[in-house]
Amino acid sequence: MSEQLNAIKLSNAQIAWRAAQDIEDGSYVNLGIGFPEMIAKFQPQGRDVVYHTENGVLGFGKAPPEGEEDWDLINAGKKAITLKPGSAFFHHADSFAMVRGGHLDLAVLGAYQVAETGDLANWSTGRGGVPAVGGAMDLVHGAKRVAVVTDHVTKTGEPKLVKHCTMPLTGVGCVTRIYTSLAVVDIDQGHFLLREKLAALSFDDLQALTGATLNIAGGISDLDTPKL
Amino acid sequence: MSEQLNAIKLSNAQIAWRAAQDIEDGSYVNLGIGFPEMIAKFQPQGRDVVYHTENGVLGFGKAPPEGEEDWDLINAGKKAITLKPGSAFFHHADSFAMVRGGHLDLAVLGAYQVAETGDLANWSTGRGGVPAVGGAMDLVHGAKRVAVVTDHVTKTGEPKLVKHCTMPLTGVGCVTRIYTSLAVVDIDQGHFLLREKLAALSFDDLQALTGATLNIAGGISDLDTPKL
Amino acid sequence: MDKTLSSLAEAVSGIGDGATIMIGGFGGSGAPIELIHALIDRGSRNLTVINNNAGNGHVGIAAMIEQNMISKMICSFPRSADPKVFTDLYLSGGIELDLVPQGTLAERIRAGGAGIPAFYTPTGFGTDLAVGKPIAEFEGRSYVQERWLKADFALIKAELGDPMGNLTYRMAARNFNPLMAMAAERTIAQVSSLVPLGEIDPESVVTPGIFVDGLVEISTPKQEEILNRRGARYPESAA
Amino acid sequence: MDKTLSSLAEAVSGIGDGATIMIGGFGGSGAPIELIHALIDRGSRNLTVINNNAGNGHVGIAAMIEQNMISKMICSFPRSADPKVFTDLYLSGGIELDLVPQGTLAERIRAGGAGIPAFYTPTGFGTDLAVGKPIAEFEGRSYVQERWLKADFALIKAELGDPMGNLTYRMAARNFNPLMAMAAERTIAQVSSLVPLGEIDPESVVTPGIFVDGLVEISTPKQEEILNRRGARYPESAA
Repeated sequence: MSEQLNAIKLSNAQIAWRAAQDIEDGSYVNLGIGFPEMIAKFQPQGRDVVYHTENGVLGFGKAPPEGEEDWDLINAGKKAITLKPGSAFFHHADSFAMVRGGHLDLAVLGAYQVAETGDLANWSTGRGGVPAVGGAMDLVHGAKRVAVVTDHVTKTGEPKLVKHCTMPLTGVGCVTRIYTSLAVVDIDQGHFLLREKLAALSFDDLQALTGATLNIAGGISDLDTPKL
Repeated sequence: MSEQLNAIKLSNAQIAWRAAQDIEDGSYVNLGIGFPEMIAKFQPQGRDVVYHTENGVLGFGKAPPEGEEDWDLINAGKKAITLKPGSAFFHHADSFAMVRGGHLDLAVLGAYQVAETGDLANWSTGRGGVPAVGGAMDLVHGAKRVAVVTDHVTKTGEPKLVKHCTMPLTGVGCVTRIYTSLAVVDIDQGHFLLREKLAALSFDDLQALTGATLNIAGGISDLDTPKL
Repeated sequence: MDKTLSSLAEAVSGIGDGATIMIGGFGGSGAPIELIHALIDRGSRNLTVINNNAGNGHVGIAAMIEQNMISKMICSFPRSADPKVFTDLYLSGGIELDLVPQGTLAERIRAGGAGIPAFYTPTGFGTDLAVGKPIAEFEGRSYVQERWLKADFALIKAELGDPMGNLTYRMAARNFNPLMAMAAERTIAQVSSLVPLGEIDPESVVTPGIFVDGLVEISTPKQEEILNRRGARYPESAA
Repeated sequence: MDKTLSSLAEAVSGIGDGATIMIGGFGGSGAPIELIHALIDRGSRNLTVINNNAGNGHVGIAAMIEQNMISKMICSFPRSADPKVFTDLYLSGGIELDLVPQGTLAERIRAGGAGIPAFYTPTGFGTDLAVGKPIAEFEGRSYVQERWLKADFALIKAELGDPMGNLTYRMAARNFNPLMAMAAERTIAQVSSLVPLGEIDPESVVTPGIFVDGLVEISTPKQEEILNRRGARYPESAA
């Protein structure tokens, strides 16, 4: 099924686009380093979203043109950013007070594995090397919604949505919604609740690619995105 | 002996003068509300002292002339102050981080009672009414030196330097030096250590006015102050 | 994004009976007098109020107590020569008091805003104000465990504000205001000057807008100390 | 009061072998490069260094590691593509690592500065980084107890400084610098502009001088990211 899957599955840009549709006007949002950062590109017109970065900036905008970077103005991924009117600087303790204190409306992170309990594993494969955690363990606590963007399965076809995480945990019971390359899945009281799936994929095929039961409540919508 | 005592004992201004002599150049100092505030008047020439007040000002100066007060610029005693060059404003949590975090060189407070263990009672007589503590319990912890300025005895002649405080405690084992109307006494490993006394008063008479043993190490100096 | 509110009445409209409210200010500085008086006009009852003091004179929090709106005060220094209304109510059992050392009060509010449910402090160890609280020893010294403080609403006073809620303060009127802004479900600021977005230097923002839900411009705010020196009362008919 | 130091060498002269040092900065922003390089010139060994990262490229903290000055790093994100020196040393047991979540690292440093020996945080609960730490439940949720972090020295970078040590910062170069200033026995700041007393608006001071022990003006400071993009090394002969 792998080839067929690759033909229908969403690109990262499409997953990011889908996640962006759920970000409400007036939200304060932290986008994790890497793939989640792409979501900002697809922010729907007319919605005002304030982006937070761990290293002490609120209200930043796009990357500056190459050659115009100020390297004292970066985000947590160490990429150069620009300021929008109404931005603010603050130190690291105030920055994580915003995170831990429940002031963010949404944090979006990547994942190695997400369990049906909402447990997230995204910081360490547990296979040795230099461990590095950054702000991931802080970000999964405090934001009103903690969402994940991810491929539905690993490169070798293993489910990333699982019953129990086998990799080292980032946080326990913290994820509220998962945007995958095949579906949108909520975490609801310790269970996966399927909200949307690609029309080209049957429920049974999706279930086969998922490591725990996909529950249904109130119908499944088509996961429909533009070509990106 | 009470009349004789009143004739020789130091005025509050003289106690404040004596305490001021020990404040080193370059010190950061918090003076408690009321009597301790008087110490600032007697700061020796040529010494640079930065005063801290709990409500978020560092580096304030004298009271403004009457009629020129700005009531957004006050100290913890709610009295109008002025700014000196190099002052800074900050919020209450940062202000008490300075206190609790050990950043002040000296805090000077008043006292109902001080025990030989360094325990201080200065916030409540324990006799009912509306209790009010303000910043006293915070100030006794953290400053490198915590000094007390006080009459040596109560208005009715009872010792204020005691073996155990009978009034509600402000802090345990926190006082390091006591400037009284009759003597300068250190707290040294759970004992009073007499450093200076009025020349006109015998050691025995002073001991009789003190509620715990006055120890001596290395001689007693005369407590000598200008007329104030 | 525009968090500007059209009136004081709108600003306090959500504050119902039984709410817990943090109110900024220290003595006469930094108190959001106009917001407090709007709340008196609204007439909410059975409120828990968190402030360093329990009011002075006959305006602001003192006037709330006089109007019998407050059932509990959480503060460090409720004693006041004038008015006696808190004293009389307290001694007759008509108002509850939770007395907290000033630095602990500030840190508990910050903890509420920062998602820290509990912390240890040397303050109060061995005193009556630590009775019943967990004690722990770290590196040979004893500390008291204190819990976070949160509120349903914070009413604060700031100097400059922009439509996103970024705030600066005026001198020692800063005090508890930035902390309370962090610790309430809904933070309402009265600002002395509402400025366009981008006019506050991002380096000088003291309270980033993420902590502020609504703001109302009061361009010549009343100052509690000055009101009290004039013998003002609120409502004026209360005299 | 004049806390100005005459040279970088004087600024780091007291930092002996075995010291614990907080070094400001996040990635390439806010790192006190000149102070770090002065410390490399001094050649102290067996240091414990607290920073968010474990250095990048071949300058700053990365150069300290290359010079074998650091025996232990306390940080949140020590991984780096270049250089491999931390990775190699760590994997061979040549350097100790205490990995701390970034927000917990910031809060532990603030706690050290604020006299809070321990606090509870949701961060890390149920993960490998909470193993062995006390757990407590508050209002039905589990939290990890974390301890304060203090240091013998803090080396920080600021924008403006006055002779009393009042500091401002430049954009996101603020990061850990103001926190570390609070948490060390002795805090040394390099400032890009030393201004006369009274030139920093008291409203805009980020780090009040009480937290600063010495400062040295480096009027055109090197920026770590820019150095690394140029492939710089320290000392230059290390290439």
